[in-house]
Amino acid sequence: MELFLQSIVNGTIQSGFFALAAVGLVLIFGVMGVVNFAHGELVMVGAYTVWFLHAQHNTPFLITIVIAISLVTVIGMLMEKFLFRPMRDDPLGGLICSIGVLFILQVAATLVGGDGPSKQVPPPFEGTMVLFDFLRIPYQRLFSIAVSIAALGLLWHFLTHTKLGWALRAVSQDREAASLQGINSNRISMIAIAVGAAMAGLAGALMAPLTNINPHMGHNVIITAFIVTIVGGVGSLSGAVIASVLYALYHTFVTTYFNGTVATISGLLIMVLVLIIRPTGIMGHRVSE
Amino acid sequence: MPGTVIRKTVAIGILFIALAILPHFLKYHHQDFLIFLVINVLVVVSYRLVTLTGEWSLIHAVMMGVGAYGSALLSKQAGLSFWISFPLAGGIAAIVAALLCFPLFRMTQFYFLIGSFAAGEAIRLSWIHFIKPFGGTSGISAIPSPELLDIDFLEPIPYFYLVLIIVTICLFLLFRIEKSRIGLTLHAVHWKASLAESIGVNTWNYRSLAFITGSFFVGLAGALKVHYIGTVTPKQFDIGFMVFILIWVIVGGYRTFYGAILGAVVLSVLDEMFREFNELRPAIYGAILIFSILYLPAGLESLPQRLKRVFGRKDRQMERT
Amino acid sequence: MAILEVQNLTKKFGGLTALNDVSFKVGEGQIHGLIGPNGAGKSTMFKNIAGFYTPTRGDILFEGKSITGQTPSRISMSGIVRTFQETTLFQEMTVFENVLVGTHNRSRTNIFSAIIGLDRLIQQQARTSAMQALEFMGLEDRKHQLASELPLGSQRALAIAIALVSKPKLMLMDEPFAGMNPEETRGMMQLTRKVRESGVTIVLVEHDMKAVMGLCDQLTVLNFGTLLAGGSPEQVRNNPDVINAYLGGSHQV
Amino acid sequence: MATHTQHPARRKFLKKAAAGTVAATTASVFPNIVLSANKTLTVGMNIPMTGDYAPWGLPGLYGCEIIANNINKEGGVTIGGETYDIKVASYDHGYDTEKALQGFKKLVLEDDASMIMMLGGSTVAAVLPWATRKKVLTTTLLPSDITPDSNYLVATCESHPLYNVTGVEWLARNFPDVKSAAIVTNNDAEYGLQSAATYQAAFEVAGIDVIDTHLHGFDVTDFAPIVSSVLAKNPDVFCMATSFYVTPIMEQLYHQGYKGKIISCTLDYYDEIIAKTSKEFVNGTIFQFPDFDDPKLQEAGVNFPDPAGFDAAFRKDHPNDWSAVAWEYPAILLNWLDAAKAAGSADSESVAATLKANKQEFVFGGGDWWGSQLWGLDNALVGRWPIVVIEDGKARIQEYGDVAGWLSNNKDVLVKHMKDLGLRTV
Repeated sequence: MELFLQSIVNGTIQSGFFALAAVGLVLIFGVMGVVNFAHGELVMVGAYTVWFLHAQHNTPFLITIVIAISLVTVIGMLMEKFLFRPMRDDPLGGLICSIGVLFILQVAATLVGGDGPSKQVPPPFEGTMVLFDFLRIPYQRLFSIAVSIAALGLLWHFLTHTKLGWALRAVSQDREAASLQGINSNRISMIAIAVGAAMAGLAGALMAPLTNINPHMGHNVIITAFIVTIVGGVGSLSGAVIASVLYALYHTFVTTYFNGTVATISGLLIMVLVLIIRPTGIMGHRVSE
Repeated sequence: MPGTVIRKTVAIGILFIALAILPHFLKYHHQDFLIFLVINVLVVVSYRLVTLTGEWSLIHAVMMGVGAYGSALLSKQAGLSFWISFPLAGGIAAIVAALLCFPLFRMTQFYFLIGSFAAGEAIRLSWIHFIKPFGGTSGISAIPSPELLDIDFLEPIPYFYLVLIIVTICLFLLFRIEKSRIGLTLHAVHWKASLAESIGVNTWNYRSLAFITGSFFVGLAGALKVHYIGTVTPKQFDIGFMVFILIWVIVGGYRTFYGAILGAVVLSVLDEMFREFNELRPAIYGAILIFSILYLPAGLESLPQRLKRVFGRKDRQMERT
Repeated sequence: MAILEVQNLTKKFGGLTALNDVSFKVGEGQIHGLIGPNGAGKSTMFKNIAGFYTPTRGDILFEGKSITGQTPSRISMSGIVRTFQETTLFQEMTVFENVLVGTHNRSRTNIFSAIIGLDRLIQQQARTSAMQALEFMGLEDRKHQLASELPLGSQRALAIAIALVSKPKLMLMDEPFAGMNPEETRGMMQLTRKVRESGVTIVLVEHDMKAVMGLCDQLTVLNFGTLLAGGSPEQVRNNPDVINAYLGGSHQV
Repeated sequence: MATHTQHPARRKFLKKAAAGTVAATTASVFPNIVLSANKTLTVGMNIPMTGDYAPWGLPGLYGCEIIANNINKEGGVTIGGETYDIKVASYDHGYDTEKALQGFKKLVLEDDASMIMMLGGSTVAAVLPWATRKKVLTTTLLPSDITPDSNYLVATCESHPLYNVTGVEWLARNFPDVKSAAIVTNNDAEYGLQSAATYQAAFEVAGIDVIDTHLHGFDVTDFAPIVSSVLAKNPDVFCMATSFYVTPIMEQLYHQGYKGKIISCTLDYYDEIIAKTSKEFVNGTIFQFPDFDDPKLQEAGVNFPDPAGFDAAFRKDHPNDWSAVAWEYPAILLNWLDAAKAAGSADSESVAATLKANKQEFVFGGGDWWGSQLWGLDNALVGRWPIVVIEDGKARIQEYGDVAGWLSNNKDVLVKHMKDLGLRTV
């Protein structure tokens, strides 16, 4: 029974990272209609920033999180300005540009961190909270899930209660209709990628003390983000968050009770199944032809 | 206009002869590079057929792996000779593709892209998971090379000619398909599926036909590769390789038949030239990608027309003066 | 004898009833008009017949056989072809290739014979019938142009040529006169008569009353998804229900 | 095996970027080898220098460059009456089988390397047919690459994972109350599974019951679920069989309150693990890779010139890049040089013959050829192997275990477990 409850805790904590990464991907795809293959690398840059500033140069952890978020946001905005904007009407071209950025960011990481084994960041919050003398939640993980929920809450508020948020959602529903109502799509795209990149930077920063940091950690992030985006329904942020929690719990339980590879294979097959039954995902709407 | 037809066949003839004598001038290990390049040309052209109907699939690399594993298992476990396991490898890839048609073709556009990726990754992970018979991450090794008379197919030059002949035949078949009535209908499905449907084209059948045929040819390419290296592993067909196929086709240009070939050849040669930069090589490759997409949106294939237009204008000016 | 018969056709989208128990017949060799104010259910009826929608209730008989719920490609096999409201063409293909695709049903081939060239004879016939269709529609000199480069009138003619080349028995025309000036309308009316004289029955969905009254042998009037009236143009013009349904609308009769 | 994560005085990335541009301009393949008037003897390294496997290739190149420089500074090496300087030619195949084949041929035919050092696994399988035909002496870290007819393929240093048996034997001897064990590792056939089978055999021989073997893929980002499920069976000893994820697993063990024994094949960056957990938690962990400044390593019986000096030289140039392979490729290079000196020529056939004929000195002492029972040829060199335990936050060699002895008594148990996991055996 303890294992069951512990797995629920493990799964919820993991869903925090999945949600932050997936929400960023959905926002960028929903608003700009381009698949950002370099999204995993944005998360990696967030993690490397925390490793380089905090682990190597002792900058306080909270400040490095802010720096990580702003650095990744700047990278995202540069990508929008120089790559995605010229490729506005050619999503495939945008996809290839993002792959180009993927290679460049990975090499930048090897230059910064060298080619040795994966990097580690000692967790700033020591110790573990023990509930009912068997449920163990390390404080660092508690911090990460708390910040994830707070960030998602902030995003939800921004999207539902601010003018900019409305514009973002309008563009993600129907880009042509939105531009008819005079919404300047370039400015909106810049905001969308800024918010999406910030989320990715935050996910990386929160993951840094909890996982192996290496130039290729982005690969797993992008696969999970794709699965969650699809199952949740493209263009639907709430779908992505719900799917993140479901997939994280599912993957945790199957890994605990069976084996990791079985978890991933079955996760992928479930995704294909969802696409067969509802080709637009649980919450999604049909992407306009 | 037989003029252009003759000029085209002569050009292809010269190219073929040049390609046939090229390995003798290359340094030894570049002969291997040439073999894998010619095999990759078959991979990109078969991918072109799959994407003719406008659907971008991310399963093509895994289909190559299905052919590779098929041929490896047939030749090792069942003891079949290369000349039997090689065509069967294409058949196995085609059958797997046929089985996947139902789930995959209910999806379109972005969902098909990611759905095909998921199905492919599930197949690839099962190679890792089931040690028997796939051998897990170290895969299958000591795959026998082809036997014919007493030609030593372990040497690069004889194997190069084997690959060149087989790939040329496959390219001819693929060219015939695209220029045939089937190709015309696939283009029609791409440009306006609803109109094609209304005049009797069953778009589902034609998308499946393109997918199955493309998978057949890439399965052959997979078999060709592993019977030279002698070992097949899941890593050879991962998303990394699939990304390269995507890059070659898109940067090369997907409006003409030779666009993808141009992309594969030019980008692979560039990648090999930057070998000394070691860890910096992927970054240079990334920069080339971005540069070619931003400043050559219609792909490398548009270069000849663009150059003709530039030179053409000069000729016309000369005529006028 | 009726070539096409719609029996008690009903079509619901969730709660909305787009068509409610509509029946009518179309005589062979006729031009049959399907008219009614906006939102009357004309294009829904059209899409049900062409197979793009599946009726909720009721039956559609073509030459006495039921084609209800068949896929568009199967329906076209039995000889029914449609044109689209917004000009729908294979934009990046040449005019000739556009029409050649139209010969699909008559020149089916499989991949092996396509490669070996066993189908050379059928393809040759397909090319000649494509050329004939182009000459019929007066487009033969634009053969190598891309469809996207044609003016509006020629694009509409090409759309009809694509439908015509598969030698259908029944052609469903979806507002072919929309957006045309009087001079183009006259040309299109003439073309439509030529198509009918070549032995093709036509069902015409159209708002342009002058074209409808000038062309159609029989009319079916829909209003809010129900059958309002049927009969010859004169009968329909003097029918009181039609008058106030239209007077209520903005069209001159 | 540890790296002291002191903060590198020089900006790491500036130096790296500068080195990159220097490589770009001079485009020479061996930027920092000291050459003198002597003739040159080239050794090839066909290894991954980019990608996920770079940590098991690049550090080895740096190590061999240090050894080659030391030899060249002392006037080179005399083989068959001739004095040579050592030149290390490298090719980055990024663990891609196509590139491995290309790189191997380039090193042999264009850089005329007399022998090729490789990491092992599928990249070795890709070059084996050609290498055997052309009689090129090739070395690997994985004896499982050996096949019945791979006469020119030898594993002269790390006979992975055979040495793991010594740790289990030491554990059983010193902690008799340990009765149950759980094994966690990655599901790759080359490293993880070979090591899992070896540990299962060693535990069986030591009378310890293996209650769980958990294999995971390379896509795991969070190890909490795996560790929770294993700890639910509360094993006495938690075994990480060559897992690439030792640090995150150790962190989970600490957070989930595991109090039992821990044994692992490697413990890279153990001071970072201590930073993430605590010194008390990591103390007592048993593993197999010594620090090269360990006093017991400087004693006689170890065939590696001045280990502490090598360790200091390596850390000066590459503070962040030390891993297990950093000293293993150099040990293989030194072993090959001794064989070449004894054979009087660097030609593969004579060196291979000498290797098999003369008694070999294994890097930690002893030295017997083994492997026919498992892979069909006695081409794996086994000998003494240190059992290392963390004492007061430092890796300390406890004693040297006898791998050859264990193998001669228990090889059938090992073959059985290899077969159970579906691994290739003769």
